[in-house]
Order: sequence, then structure tokens, then C-alpha cells
Amino acid sequence: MTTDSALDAPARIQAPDALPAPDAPPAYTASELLAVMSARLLKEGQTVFAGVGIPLLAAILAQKTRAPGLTILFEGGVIGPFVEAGKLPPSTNEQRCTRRANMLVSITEVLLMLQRGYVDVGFMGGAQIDRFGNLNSSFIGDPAHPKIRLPGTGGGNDIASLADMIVAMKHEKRRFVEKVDFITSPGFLDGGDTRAQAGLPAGGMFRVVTDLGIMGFDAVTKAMTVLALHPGVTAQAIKANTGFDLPVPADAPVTEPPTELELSILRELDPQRLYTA
Amino acid sequence: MTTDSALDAPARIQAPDALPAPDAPPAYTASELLAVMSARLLKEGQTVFAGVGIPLLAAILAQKTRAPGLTILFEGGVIGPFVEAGKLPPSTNEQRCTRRANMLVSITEVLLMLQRGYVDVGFMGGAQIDRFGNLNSSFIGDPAHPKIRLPGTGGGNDIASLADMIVAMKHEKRRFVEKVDFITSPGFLDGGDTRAQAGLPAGGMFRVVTDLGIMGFDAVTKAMTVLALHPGVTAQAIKANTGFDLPVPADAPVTEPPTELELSILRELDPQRLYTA
Amino acid sequence: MPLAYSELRQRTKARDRSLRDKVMSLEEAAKLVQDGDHLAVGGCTASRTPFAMIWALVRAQKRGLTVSRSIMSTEGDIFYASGLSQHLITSWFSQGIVWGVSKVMRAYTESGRARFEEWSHMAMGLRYRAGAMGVPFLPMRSMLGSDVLGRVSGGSAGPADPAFAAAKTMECPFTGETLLLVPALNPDVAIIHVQRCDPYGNAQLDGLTFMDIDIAMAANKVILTTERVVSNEQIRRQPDQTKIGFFTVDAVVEVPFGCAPHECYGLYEPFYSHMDMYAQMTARDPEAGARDYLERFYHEPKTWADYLSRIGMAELIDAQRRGSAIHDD
Amino acid sequence: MPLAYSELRQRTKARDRSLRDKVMSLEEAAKLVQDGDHLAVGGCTASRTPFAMIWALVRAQKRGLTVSRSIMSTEGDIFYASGLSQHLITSWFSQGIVWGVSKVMRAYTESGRARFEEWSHMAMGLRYRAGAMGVPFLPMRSMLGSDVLGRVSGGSAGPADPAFAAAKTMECPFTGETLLLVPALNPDVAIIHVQRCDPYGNAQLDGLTFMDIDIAMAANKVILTTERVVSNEQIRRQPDQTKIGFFTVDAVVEVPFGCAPHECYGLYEPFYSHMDMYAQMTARDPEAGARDYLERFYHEPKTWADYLSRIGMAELIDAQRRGSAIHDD
Repeated sequence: MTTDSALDAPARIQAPDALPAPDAPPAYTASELLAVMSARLLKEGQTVFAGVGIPLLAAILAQKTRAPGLTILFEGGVIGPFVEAGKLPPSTNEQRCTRRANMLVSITEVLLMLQRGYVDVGFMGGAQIDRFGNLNSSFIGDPAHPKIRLPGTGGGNDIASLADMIVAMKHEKRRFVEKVDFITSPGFLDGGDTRAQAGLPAGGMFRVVTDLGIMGFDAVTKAMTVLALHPGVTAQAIKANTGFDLPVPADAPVTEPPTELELSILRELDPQRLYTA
Repeated sequence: MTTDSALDAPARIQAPDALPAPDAPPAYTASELLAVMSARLLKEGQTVFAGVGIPLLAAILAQKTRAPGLTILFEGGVIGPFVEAGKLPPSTNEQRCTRRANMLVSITEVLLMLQRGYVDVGFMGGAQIDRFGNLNSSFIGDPAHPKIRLPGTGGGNDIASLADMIVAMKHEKRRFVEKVDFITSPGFLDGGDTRAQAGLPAGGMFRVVTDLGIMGFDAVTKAMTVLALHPGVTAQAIKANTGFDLPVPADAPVTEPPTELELSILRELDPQRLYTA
Repeated sequence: MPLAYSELRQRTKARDRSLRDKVMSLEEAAKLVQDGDHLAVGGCTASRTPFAMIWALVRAQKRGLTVSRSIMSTEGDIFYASGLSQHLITSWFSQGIVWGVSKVMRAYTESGRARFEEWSHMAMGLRYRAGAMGVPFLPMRSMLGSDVLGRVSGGSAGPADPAFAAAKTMECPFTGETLLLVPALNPDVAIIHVQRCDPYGNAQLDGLTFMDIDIAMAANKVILTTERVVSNEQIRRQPDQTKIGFFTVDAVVEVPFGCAPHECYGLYEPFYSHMDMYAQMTARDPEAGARDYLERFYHEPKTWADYLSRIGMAELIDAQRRGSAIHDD
Repeated sequence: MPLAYSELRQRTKARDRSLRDKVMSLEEAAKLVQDGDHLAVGGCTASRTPFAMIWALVRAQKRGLTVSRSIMSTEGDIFYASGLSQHLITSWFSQGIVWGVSKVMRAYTESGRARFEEWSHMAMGLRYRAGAMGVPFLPMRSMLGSDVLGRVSGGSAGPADPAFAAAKTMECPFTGETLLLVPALNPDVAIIHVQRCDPYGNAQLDGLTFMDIDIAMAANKVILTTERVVSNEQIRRQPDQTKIGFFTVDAVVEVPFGCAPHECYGLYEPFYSHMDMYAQMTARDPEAGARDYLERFYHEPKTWADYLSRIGMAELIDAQRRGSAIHDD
């Protein structure tokens, strides 16, 4: 299980202050923005290992728009399902995940597909991330005497160790920290080539999508950097919501806002607003 | 595949000269004798990994007489089949092996059952055996320049490495040799505790059944020794047909000859005399 | 530490692995579990959780178990709160994403009264698989560089809890690469729920099999609970559908709706209203809430049917309606 | 030597693994095999041997292949005699026990013109499985102490042929036991015959699966031949019956009776009279006999139906009658 909402229970990601939506025609929540922006990163024909929540919504949205041949993998052992609108699974391990799948395998087998190299993109949420893309979903505070014991890695560590990663999460200072309290899922560890040196030559952080913008990682230092800002978000706002020095290029492009079609598909998928409130 | 008849093509084991059957009521071939004597070593409730030929015939015979709950395993990935009379499989890897089985698994899985310890007895034939129960089914002569290239190990090496073994074979001097030309399937290697030292702490030779008698192995030296002689076979005869010094206790018991029931079941199983001619 | 091979073989040899009728009651099956055993639990999260067997173990007041599972949901709370276990081994533990972080898990682990030994999901799978294969470890390529590894083996995050099994890194003798070797897990007892099996324990599983096939092969004893017991003849008509072989199985217990309030693939979905109720009961005072829940659903009902009655008929019918429609158009 | 992980990942990344129609002819599929490739062959002995694809590869005059399979039967003779391969890797090689030791195999190997690299059956399985798992080796507990090990790794039986992949022993860092590490096999191309699959390559296998699932995962390209192509919708109605996933597959060729004269589980048994005839043809002068056989059955027929016609209609009907009756009372 890859946690999308580990910090809050149940995590309802709120629309950030930075988002002035009054004059933009389609109003949307921060979660909807996250799902739409993430979906646009997925390409036709890819295989994506998706966690429940925003990653799953984004993957289905991609499937229903520009990437009908996108293959979704679930940690429960599911290859290529079509999740039914209004029947989102409570985790990636229940039968709802299997509807119209191409193949069901054991958990171990589906994770070994990552190791074998059959997965293009790993896609999950995160509770805490640092400059080098390391993720924490295990402990807030000192692991020996934690303030909060979070649910843990699930498949997150395996996915982040073995695939190119997209992470979707809320952009807050307490989540974007200089150094995570505990590396549950490895990003680039201490940057540079420390990841490969640890025995992880493949995969790594590709994109971090938040309600404020889209981040990538420097090719050499492996430090996080802004690639694009969402409509209405300033460089100042994104820096103010980040707990480490996050470079924002002066010419950072602005993303296209979610379309009516994208939003209507999302709302049909999740009519109870379990993940998009 | 575990070869029952690797030395000859096709191997039709002849009745040995030592067997004077004229006055014994049920006449039988050497192969039938082998099958009957082997079958009697199998116990109700056991799990036996059987090769095609005499081992399979013996296992089915045991199933149809004293051990109806005997579970037969085939190398092809078959657990607990009931082979149909008159439809013996050509190897342990065709669908005839699967009739009324409890379970089918991959080859690798059925062999791993040996390694996990789920098999009581491994049961196969052999082309050449030595004093310490090492079996050769790979090369006759120098392996670098062989006189005969035999079919090889198949599962034989795995079975002999991991289970208690029963071997059924024809008793001839050229087959019972001081040292096999090539150790395809390990017995006790050089005797004593050399088998365990090589990394094989489990399993090992239990019985060798031939058309002349039943052999076991010394608890300490691990050298082959006669446990019983078949009706009409003398100590002299069995020594004369063995290429190494084979101890025969003065009080070696004589086995009970095959019964009419045992022979009739065998003949029903193999009406074309593929394995029992 | 994985078992020495000679020990593993001896344990297996000592079992009665013959083809025999193993049908018994939940109470009889519970006697196969000893205090202090390592118990492995089949299924994953809210799927095919063998809740009827867990119910029987709680009622039999087992103590000091170490419990492992691929992913733990509400049954993990039950293990802690009932006193059955203070040491769980898994990759993820909370009621489920939609219900947020488990308050009961937090109460027990943050106070240091219970251990939650965390491995990556693949590591859990490969540890069971190593046990199933009869090897002391399997090599893998994740967990490396992370604090998840450090916590179970010592490392940058400080010394590991000595109660945790250690993983070891190695340099591959073929390629020179760094690999992680995870130690085999051979549970003393596995409890697994299946859709159907015969009296000998030949089980057919539909849908998602999770880690159950490896767990059954790895364990020293297996207790199957099953929605239905079918004849051995029925099993033998489709031997390629048998997923767990009789030779691994020590007990067969027929328990319809044996996963409630979790799901059983193709038959019933999770009992969502009951799961919501449980979340509410444990939201304010997790420990008192869990005690109440145990009293009402584990100790007071006399039979599994009583337990189901307390969950409620309308809930059961709804879960079955949803669960049987998975592949409908 | 197993591939370095970076090389394995790069090869996989370079493939078009998308959900797309891959249906093509035998001749087109044969173009996916390059001279010098390592070719893995699905099935075992006389079961689900992908003979139609082998037929196409022989006709396309491939050269210098290294060919591996769990167990080799008459297709091994064909590889040697056609010139397609001088290096076979398997655990057992002969036509079949009832026909005795293969005369063609003996002629080529005893004269030193061809290699027969012998591994234990489990070693073959674990080598493919290591390749399927993306690890450079798997540990095991057989082959130790034997000359089978010595011959592929150097040892008591003298130095190994340098063309053979080496296995290595190790001391287990957990238990101190001696283990054997067998190197991963990641074939360049796998050819596998299935009962049915969809145009994308999602394949359902009935009955015995042998090592095919691991082979498909391990290989860098997979060619499926299939008795029938069915729709993707049909596959999606029973996803737990899919054994080989589309993402591993590069070509799908519909070839009814594609295993003749071997068997395909549930559909036809081996063509025994034809197998007897082949044994007779190669009994006296194995090489001349195999040449004749190749001429009559591989080079002269223009299509797979022509090939089947030469085997004979009565044979085909008989094989089908026997093959479809496996579970009949």
C-alpha cells in the first residue's frame, strides 16, 4: 500500500491559500488540481504502478483522456484493470481493483515486475519529502520515540527503489522538509550518485506534483527544482511553502488549468468526494 | 526426467540368468520382479517423487494394493495423480500424468517441494551406480571424450540431493561399478560424512532394488550392503554381478515372490509391456 | 534469523503430511497454535483476512504471538488490543487509507508497548518465498539505502531493535553489484481463508492470491478456513486450479463469511458500515474503544453466526450483493 | 555470466511494451530472432513444444543460436541437425524414455561437434526464475557434490568448458551452510506455445505450465504461438487465468496444432506413430536420417498445413481424440 494521505486522518487536502480561483471559469479543489496535473504526465502505452487516492484517480483520468492504452498496476497483484466510476477501491488490494484486468498475479510477482524493469512509472503520494526526493511515511519525529507512527512503506519503498517516480502531494512547509525524519522510500538519498552507490542504479524521482507546481530534479546534484507553476501561484508563494531552498527559474512556465472535461471525469469517478474533496 | 533405462535403447531389461523360475508358480519377468519389490517399500500416506518406468509402475502398484493414500509426484509438476491402466505416460511431463491429480504446479515448484522437505521418498532408475550409491546417467567413459553420451540428469540430481532415495535397476557388473564415470546424482559421494560436507545434509540413498536383491547402506561407512536376496538368488550370484565388494550377510533373508495379484495389476497397467517385458 | 536447514527438514518430517480428513471446528483448530508461536496471516489489508480464525484465537486467549502479514488492517488492532501479540511484522499497518492512520496502532506503538517491525512489501513476499523454497535467504534490490533497512539491520538510523530479524547486504559474486539478502520466514502456523477446499486441504483460490501460496509452503502448520468444503473428486476434475496443496495443510474449518467484516473475492466485499463504525468506536479513546469492540464482537457472541448477527443481516446481504458483482457488466 | 542490472534494465526499457496488436505470421515472427541469439524454448519434453515456430526458424536458416529448455526431446535433434544450434542447455536430452537414447544427440555430442550443457532440472528452473526476478542468481541446495556442478563450474571433474556459465558455491551469511548460487538466464528470445491468447499477448495456459511463466518474464523478447487468438474482452472476464502478460510479449502467431508431433494439453496428445517413425528414420544412420526428415517435413512443405498433411490426417485425428479425453471418466 502506498499512502497518499498518511499525515492526516482522513486526509482531506484543502485548497491552498495561494490559489485564487474566483475568476477562473472551472472551479476545482486542490486535490482535483493535483489529479489533473499528474494525469497529464502519463503517456499512452506506459505501464504505471499506482497507489490508491490521487495516483489512482490520475491514472484513470489519463486512461479516459489521452492514454486509453495506459496499463495500471496495483500492488495487490493487478495488471491493467478498468476501475468502475463510483466504485473506487478502499486500497489497492480489494476485488474492486481487479475489474476487467488483463491479469492477476501474486503480490510478490507484481512487485518483481518493478525489479525486472517492466514498469515505466511509479506513482504515489507522500507524507513528507526532502530536497533529494526522499519520502517518509513511517515516523514523524525521532523513529525511536516517534510523535506519530505512520502506516509505513507498503510497496512504496520497492516502487521508489526500482521505478521512475511521480509523487503527488500537498505543498506545505511541514511536508517539504530539509531532511525527512526517516527515509521510507528512497529518492536520491544524499544527492549526486549516492543512490546508485547504495545499490539502486535504476529508477529515481522524476516529478513531484503539488497544488502549487511541478518539480523536477537537477541532473547532477539531484536537488529538487521547480519546472512549472500552476495558474496564480508565484515563485514567492511556492518558496514560502517549502522547508528548504527550492530554486524557481525566472522563466518558469505556467500550467494549463484543468479543463471542464477533466474535472467532470474526476467527479464521475469519485462522486462521494472520497479523494477529491 | 529421471531415466530408468538410459544404457539401452530402448532398454528392455531381460530376466537374469540367476533367476530360476520354472518351479515357482507365478512366472514373472525381471522388470516385474523389480516393480513388485520396489512397490513393497512404499508406505501408506507417503509422498513419493517417481520417475517413469519401473518407479511409476511400482508406485501405482503400491497405490492399488497396500497404500491407496500414496501421493505420487511427477517432475512435470503433478501432485497426486491416478494414472489410467493402459495409458502410461511416455515421460513425467505429458498430460497423461495429470489425470485426476490433486494439483498441478510448475516444474520449479514441484522440485522446490523436495528442497522444502515435503517429499518422503525419491524413486528412480539408474544406468550406473557405485559402492556409495552415486548414480551416473550422463556419460559412459571419460566425460571429455565419452563412449556414450547419455540423456543426463533431468530431476535426478535434485531428487537424489534432497530426498531419501529408492533406486530400481538391473543388477549387472557393468552397472554396479567401483566408481561411476560421472556423478550425475549424488549418493554418499566418498562415503562417511562427505555428502553432508558437500552441502547435502538431507536425504541420501535408502534402498537399491534389483532383480537379484535389496541393498541398503552402512550407517557409518555409507557403503552398499545386501539386505535381502530374491528367491533363488545366491550370495555368490549377487557378488558375481557386482563390480565392487558387496557384503552379503550370512543370514540375509529371502524376499517373498511376487503374488498373482501384484502381477495381474502390473499387467493391466502395462498391457503393451512397454516397461515390463 | 532463518532456521538451519536441518532444523527445517526435521520439523517438516515430524508432521503427518498424509492424505487424510482434516475437517474440524474453529475451537479445535485454535489448539494448533501455541503461545509464543510465529503466526502468519493470509490475505492482504481488507481482503481474505481469516477473521473467524482470529476470533477463535482471541477467544482462546493466546498470548505472546509474533504475527506477520503482507499488510495489516483492523486485524492488527485486534492483535494488539486483545493481548494476543505485542510484535507485528508487516509492511503497512492501518485500518485503510480512507479511514486514515490507525489510532489503536498509534496508541500501542508510540507508547512503546508493542513492536511494529516494518519491512518493504517485496521483502515480506520474498521472506515468505525463501521459507517456501527451503533456502535461508533471497536476494533483492530494494530497501537498500533506506532507513527501513537500517531499522531491521542496524545502520544509519541507529542500531536495530535486537528483536528484529536482520537483513544483510552482499556484493554479488557474479556482477559485483550490491544486493540485499532478506532472511527466510518459516512461520510456526499460517492461517489462510479460501473460497473452497476439500477435506484434505486442497484449496482453490479465486482472484487475488496475495502471498498466500508462499505462506502455506513456508509454514510449519497451516490452518485453512474455507467458505465451502467440497469433495476431493471435485478438486481432481480441475487440478490446475488447486493453489494450496493438502500436504501443507493441518486443519480445514468450514466458516461461511469467515472474513467478515473484510472481503472474500467474488463472494462478498468489505462490510463498509461496520468498518466505519469500528473507526468511530476507536477514534476518541482508541484503547477503550477497542476493548468495547472486543467485548461486543469477540467475547459476547457464542458462535460465528452470533458474531455475524451482531454485524447485522442487512450489512451481510449488502456485502454479498456488492461482492458477487465484480465482473458484471 | 548473468547480465549486469543496468544492461538488463536498458534492454527492457528499449522494448515497446505497450498494449498493442502483435498478431503476425510465422515468417514475420522468425525475423525477431537474430543469428547468435540465446533462444529459450517453452514446454517440456513432448509437451507444448513450439514446433511451428521451430519449423519457421529452421526454414529461415538461423545460425549460431544457443538454445535452452527445461528438457529436450526431438526438437533438440532438429536444432543440431538443421545447423541452427551447436550449443544446447538443458537437464535431459533424448527423444523420450520409451524410444531410448537419442542417436542424433549422440552423433553430434560424442564427436565434439556440438555442446550439450547439462544443469540439474531445478537449476534450469531457478536460472530462468532469477532472470524473471531481475536478480543475478538464486541460491539452491542441489547439484552440490556432483560432477554436474563440476562440469559447469570447474571442479573435481576437471575444468569446465569455458563456454558454460559458471555456478558458484557460497557460505550462507545467516546459517553458515554451503549453498549453490546459479546464475540468471535472460534469453534474448523465448518461443512459447499456448492454448489461447489475445492479440496483445495475454495468454491463458491450461494444465502443466512447466517453466514457461518464468521464461516469459526472463526473456528480452517473447514470441507466442497459440492454438487460438481470442479477444481481449474474453481475457478480461477471467483475469486470474492469465499466466503470461502482454507486456512481455512481442509477437502472437495463431497456429492450430502448433506443437505437432508433440502434445498440447487438453487438445491433442503426442503423435505417437510419427514419433516412432522418426525414431526409425534416425536409428541406423542418425545424421542421414535427420537430414531426410528435415527435407521431408521442414523444407518441402510450403505451409504449416502442408507439414501437418505430411504427418497425416488419421494421426492428427487420433492425437486430438486422445488429447481431449484426459479428464473423461
